[in-house]
Amino acid sequence: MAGSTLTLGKALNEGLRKALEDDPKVLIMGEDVGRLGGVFRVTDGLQKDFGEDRVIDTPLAESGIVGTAVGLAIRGFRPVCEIQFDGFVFPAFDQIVSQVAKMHYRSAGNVKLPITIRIPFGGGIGAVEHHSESPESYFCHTPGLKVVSCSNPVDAYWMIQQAIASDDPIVFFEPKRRYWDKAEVDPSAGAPRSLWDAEVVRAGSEVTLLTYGPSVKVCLEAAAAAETEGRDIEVVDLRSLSPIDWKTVIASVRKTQHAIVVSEAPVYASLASEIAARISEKCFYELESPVLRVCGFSTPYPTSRIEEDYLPDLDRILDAVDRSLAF
Amino acid sequence: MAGSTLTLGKALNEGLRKALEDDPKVLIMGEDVGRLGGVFRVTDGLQKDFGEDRVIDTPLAESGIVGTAVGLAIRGFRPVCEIQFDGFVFPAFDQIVSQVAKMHYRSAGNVKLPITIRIPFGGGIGAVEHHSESPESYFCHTPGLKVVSCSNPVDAYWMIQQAIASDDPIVFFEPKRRYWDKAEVDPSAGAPRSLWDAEVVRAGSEVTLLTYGPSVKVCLEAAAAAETEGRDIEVVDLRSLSPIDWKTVIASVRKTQHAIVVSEAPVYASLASEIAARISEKCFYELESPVLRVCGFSTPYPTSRIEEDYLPDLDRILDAVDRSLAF
Amino acid sequence: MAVQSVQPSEGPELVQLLTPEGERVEHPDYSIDLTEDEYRELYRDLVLVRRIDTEATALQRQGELGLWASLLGQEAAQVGAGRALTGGDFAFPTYREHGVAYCKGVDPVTLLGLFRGVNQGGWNPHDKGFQLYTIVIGSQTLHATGYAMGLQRDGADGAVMAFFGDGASSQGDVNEAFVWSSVFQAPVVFFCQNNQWAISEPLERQSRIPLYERAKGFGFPGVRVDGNDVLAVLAVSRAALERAREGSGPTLVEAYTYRMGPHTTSDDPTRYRLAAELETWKLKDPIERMKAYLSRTGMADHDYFAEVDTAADELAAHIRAGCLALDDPDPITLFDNVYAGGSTLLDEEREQLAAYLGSFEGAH
Amino acid sequence: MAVQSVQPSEGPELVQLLTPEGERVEHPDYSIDLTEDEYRELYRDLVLVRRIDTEATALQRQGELGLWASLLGQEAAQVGAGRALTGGDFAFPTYREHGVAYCKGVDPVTLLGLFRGVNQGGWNPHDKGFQLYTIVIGSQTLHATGYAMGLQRDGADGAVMAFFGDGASSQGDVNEAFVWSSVFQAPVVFFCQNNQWAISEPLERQSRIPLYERAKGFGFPGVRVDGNDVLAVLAVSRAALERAREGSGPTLVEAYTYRMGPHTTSDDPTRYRLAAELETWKLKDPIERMKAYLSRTGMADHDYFAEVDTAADELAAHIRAGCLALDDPDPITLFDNVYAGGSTLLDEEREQLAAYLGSFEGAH
Ligand SMILES: Cc1ncc(C[n+]2csc(CCOP(=O)(O)OP(=O)(O)O)c2C)c(N)n1
Ligand SMILES: Cc1ncc(C[n+]2csc(CCOP(=O)(O)OP(=O)(O)O)c2C)c(N)n1
Ligand SMILES: [Mg+2]
Ligand SMILES: [Mg+2]
Repeated sequence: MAGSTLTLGKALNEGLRKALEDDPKVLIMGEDVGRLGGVFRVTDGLQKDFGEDRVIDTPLAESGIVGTAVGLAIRGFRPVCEIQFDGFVFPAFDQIVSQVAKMHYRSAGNVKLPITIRIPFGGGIGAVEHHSESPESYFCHTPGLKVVSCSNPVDAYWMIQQAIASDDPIVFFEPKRRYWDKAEVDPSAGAPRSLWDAEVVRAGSEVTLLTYGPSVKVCLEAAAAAETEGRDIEVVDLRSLSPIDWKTVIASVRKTQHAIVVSEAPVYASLASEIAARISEKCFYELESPVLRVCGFSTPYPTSRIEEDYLPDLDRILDAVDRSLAF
Repeated sequence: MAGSTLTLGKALNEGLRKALEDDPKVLIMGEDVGRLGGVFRVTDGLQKDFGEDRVIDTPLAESGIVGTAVGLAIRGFRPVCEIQFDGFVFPAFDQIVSQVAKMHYRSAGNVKLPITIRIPFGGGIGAVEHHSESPESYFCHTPGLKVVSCSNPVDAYWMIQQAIASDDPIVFFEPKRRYWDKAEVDPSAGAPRSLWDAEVVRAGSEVTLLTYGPSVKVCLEAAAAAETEGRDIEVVDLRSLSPIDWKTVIASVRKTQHAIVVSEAPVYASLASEIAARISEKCFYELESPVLRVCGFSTPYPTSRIEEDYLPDLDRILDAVDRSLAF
Repeated sequence: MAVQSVQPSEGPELVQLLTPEGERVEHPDYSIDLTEDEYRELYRDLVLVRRIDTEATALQRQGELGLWASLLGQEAAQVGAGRALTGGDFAFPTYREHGVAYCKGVDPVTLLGLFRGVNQGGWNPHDKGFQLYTIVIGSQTLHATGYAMGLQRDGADGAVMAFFGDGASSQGDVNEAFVWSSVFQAPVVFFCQNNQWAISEPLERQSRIPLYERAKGFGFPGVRVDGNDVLAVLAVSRAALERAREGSGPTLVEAYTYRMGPHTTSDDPTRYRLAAELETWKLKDPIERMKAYLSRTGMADHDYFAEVDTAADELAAHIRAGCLALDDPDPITLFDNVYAGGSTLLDEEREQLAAYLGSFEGAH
Repeated sequence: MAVQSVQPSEGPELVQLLTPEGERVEHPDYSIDLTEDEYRELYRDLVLVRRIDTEATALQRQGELGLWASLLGQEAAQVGAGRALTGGDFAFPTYREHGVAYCKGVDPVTLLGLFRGVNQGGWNPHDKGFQLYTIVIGSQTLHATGYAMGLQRDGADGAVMAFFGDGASSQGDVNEAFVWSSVFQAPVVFFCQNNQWAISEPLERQSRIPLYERAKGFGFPGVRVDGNDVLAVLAVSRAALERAREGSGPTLVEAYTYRMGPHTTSDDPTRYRLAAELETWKLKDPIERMKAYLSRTGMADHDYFAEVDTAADELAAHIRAGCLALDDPDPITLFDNVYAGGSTLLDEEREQLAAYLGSFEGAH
């Protein structure tokens, strides 16, 4: 089968379809995932083709979605749970943190929970409260979970299948404002890399931008803009947020000796803090300037008319690049 | 009134009693806080003296405890919620993160939620699963919350009153394995410092240990042990975890040029990461070695028979001191 | 006025005082007796509330609002409940309670701030007895219960009304609110607008039995009322609030109604529901039946209806003008009101952003 | 055996087949007819289960366990439910279901690992049809519901039993499990042991009405059974499981019983409840009544009872020996099984700890 141009949302849809086809134990469950095909249409057409028993419109209760997924997984299924928006994952937080994350450990490996929890995340779509959050740090801080995020259609297509195939529970963050971004996806090519590998999406020599999800595009744009000023910036798409592919990260920073972490999440006690802390520790002698963080501020996500000032954008990144290099 | 020797638990009890006496709007609510006086007896005798309407034995539902506290606070009360153990705060996580933390922002300051959420936290008491966790990083990462932790009876007595008096919601972490530690508490002396100030609990010149809650004692013991080997260690009790008193922290690190963060919480994407990241950034030229973190591992809290190997102890801290100074 | 003895058009458990055709019917447990002025006022409320909704929908289509959650079809449920509330009562809405907001005296313009994205609710809940909109499904039912427990402790006379939808009935929080209110006999009325849909999911995804029966499992009464009959909703809500104020504890009111529009302006209901269903419900329009009743009884004539329409036009103009005047906030305000007592961390971040924004000044 | 027609000693809604005095009574909806062997076996189960409990309590007092949650008084509820389960069924326990574990063939020694602190449950749930103990109140009811939905999807014949307490009935998760199981007609039986207390809180803190009535609000049947009557519990559980297997959906069984001991060995119930209450319940002891029944009907004599006591002694000895043989895990195993697929982060941490621990070797 030759490649075709897909949006990120459609690539996820195709990836889910493939997973449903390949393994009869794969289930999709969530609010409005069936008839409607999800509020972002990521599950469009799947209930029609795979039936109501495999693509399940659930009651409006997130703890119920994840809690019953645990039971289904114990029974041998591979549930893919959709949380409709980032801000609505918290009613399920207890089940995720105390059950999903701990069951394999608790059972000394006897009980596997191959559950994928899909969460459209991040801002920039002009939405109301609770629809633009970046809660990934909560999950990264939770041992027993693995956390990944795709940034483009090709990764979306492959990573969702890899996540579903994993025997560990995975929180899968989808950059909602990139759902409509397009790229060529070739299903016959095979997965380009492991789910756990970071990718150097742009090679450069002067400074490393470490990022993931929706901010990858912003960082690439910043790097392109900087190029016109003669700056050579490397961009690393982390892809896996827990665990992080430190080898790739450290290699890049050792090379450029300047690092900036870019993420929409509130900066304080976040995944970005971890990245900055670890690089500072591992590259103590190589770093020529402190690791900077261009992240969301320590406020709740603001109203949409000022979200552009909250989100890390091209200018704030370039400003940080200047500060890093001028240090 | 002269001072008396109190355990940390009793100091909290006295602090709560004072708060109940001083302000008729203060309420205590939680599971078993009334007749039983709490599983750790922190609320012992309070229902008897202040009645069932002010010291409320609630249904067994943490979301309900915090959710109704929100309503009570809107009505003008100052609820103090007890979460029985650290691992049981997660059913209330949604109410805490999406309601408690955001209401003041959402309402442009019109609605204040002076809620105190007390959580006995940390390990070392030989307990079963969910009874030994250190979830403070989740709350530190949540804008709109303030997070504090006491480490000794004097702070326990004053900080709980200061927290209740604050117009902001505060998550108040109590080091459960220190409930039985004793010290002289003098209610007539007045609060020794602001709730938001860190305290240098031991002055030293060679390396700074940054810590809070149950680990303060461990760090002091480590410092004492190191002294016998001629090492001069400074210990900072952070007290307020969000926000952190960076002035005190940075001043100490600028002086010693070596910093180690000690915390029981899993290290990855934690408050300790934030501290390490920020010190690395702010003291880039002063630091003589990387900021080290002696924390919980990235596993679920283990069974009690090996918890001593999981928890940062004297030896692991001294080992880090050696590594820091030998770098 | 003559009250005719006609059988209600729905199942016997449905409290109805006005048929879809505008005929008054009797109910053994609930009755209402208003002045002519009051009947007319209810009609006026319904029309104005619908106009708020159509104007906001239009503003959204024109790009002035980012989103709008229409209450089309639910006017009677909201006006009936809203008009049952008295001064000491406090309401906890979802994101769709524009009609209740109107009854509570919230200027419709301030409702738009959230949907325009300039604020998260422009009114002071304490002034209006009307909490800010709550978007996380079900959370507000616990807040309402807590507020009601506060009323008890204050020895105050009021009661609380918690609004939520059929979908919300599945959330843990809502059921915990049922537990708490029952255990503490809190003066709260749970007002569930069963508009048959939770986005694309029909009621069967939430419950196999009528929702008002949920209350039975928690030990307090539940009643199903015709949500498109403003008189019945008013009567049932008043009774439930009175019961709460008397100290007899919570009541669950299920207002049986229909979401005539999309879930929000982002939604496309043709993907999941049949047009025929909509047609059936059109025949039960809450405004038409009140209009028929007023005409039939001679309580209002063409002039009165025209006068109401004029008032609606004026309200629409007020909303439009007010909406366009809602300016974007200053970016630096994004740090305001995170805390009542401030924070050194935010002070630092505010300074950084101010310096950064300042660096662009004069640059262009 | 003659079944005498005696009125049950509790309210009419309480299903009882054996009075506290050991007399058989009839119930219009539930009956049981076992072989003499089976009656004797049930008695034996009750005695052995109690002995597991007393031995574990003793081990805790002697410092061999960190904690123990006693089931004293709840033996009949657990054996009745446990013996109703068949091969294809799966049980989701709390932390107190030692009797169900026993019925499901879990070696009591492996139960102790968690309480000793050497593991978090030493059995393989898949082998036993018995999930690990769940400590966070209520969570397992959703797991049970999901597992039941899995049985449906597999077209399997089994059913699921979810155990929880009176206190748990207040948790959102439990009520969500009621919603889900009803909506999907999942083959699950909710088995609530109402032992009257949630640590120090009496039932009134959770509900104003009998707990079995909760089910009504969710559209499925609820039944209250005498939880100290093993025959009634067995009959009611079998009927509910059968109903589930037939595809008729969930049932809530409230086993009305009493926690005769402290909440756990850490608890001091004298702080919150009266000794008199305990005395009343002693008269309803689940073992005594079964013993009286067996004696009265001549199904068992002194020799049989003595033989059972001997078996109990042997079991106790086995438990004690097994407990003492439960060694502390190797510290480095704290990294094992966090993930099925491993993690580079943990690999690094494991190496660090190994090196650190290694640095002490030979040091002493
Ligand atoms: C906790 C949570 N989950 C999901 C959503 C997304 N969501 C918004 S409205 C809605 C449906 C609500 O249905 P219902 O309670 O019947 O109210 P209605 O919209 O019909 O008024 C959903 C799923 C949300 N706001 N909160
Ligand atoms: C979510 C949660 N909150 C609090 C606790 C602490 N806790 C353990 S047992 C218990 C009481 C449980 O009562 P009930 O459900 O009646 O069961 P029982 O112990 O009586 O068998 C409480 C509050 C917990 N384990 N989980
Ligand atoms: Mg609805
Ligand atoms: Mg109980």
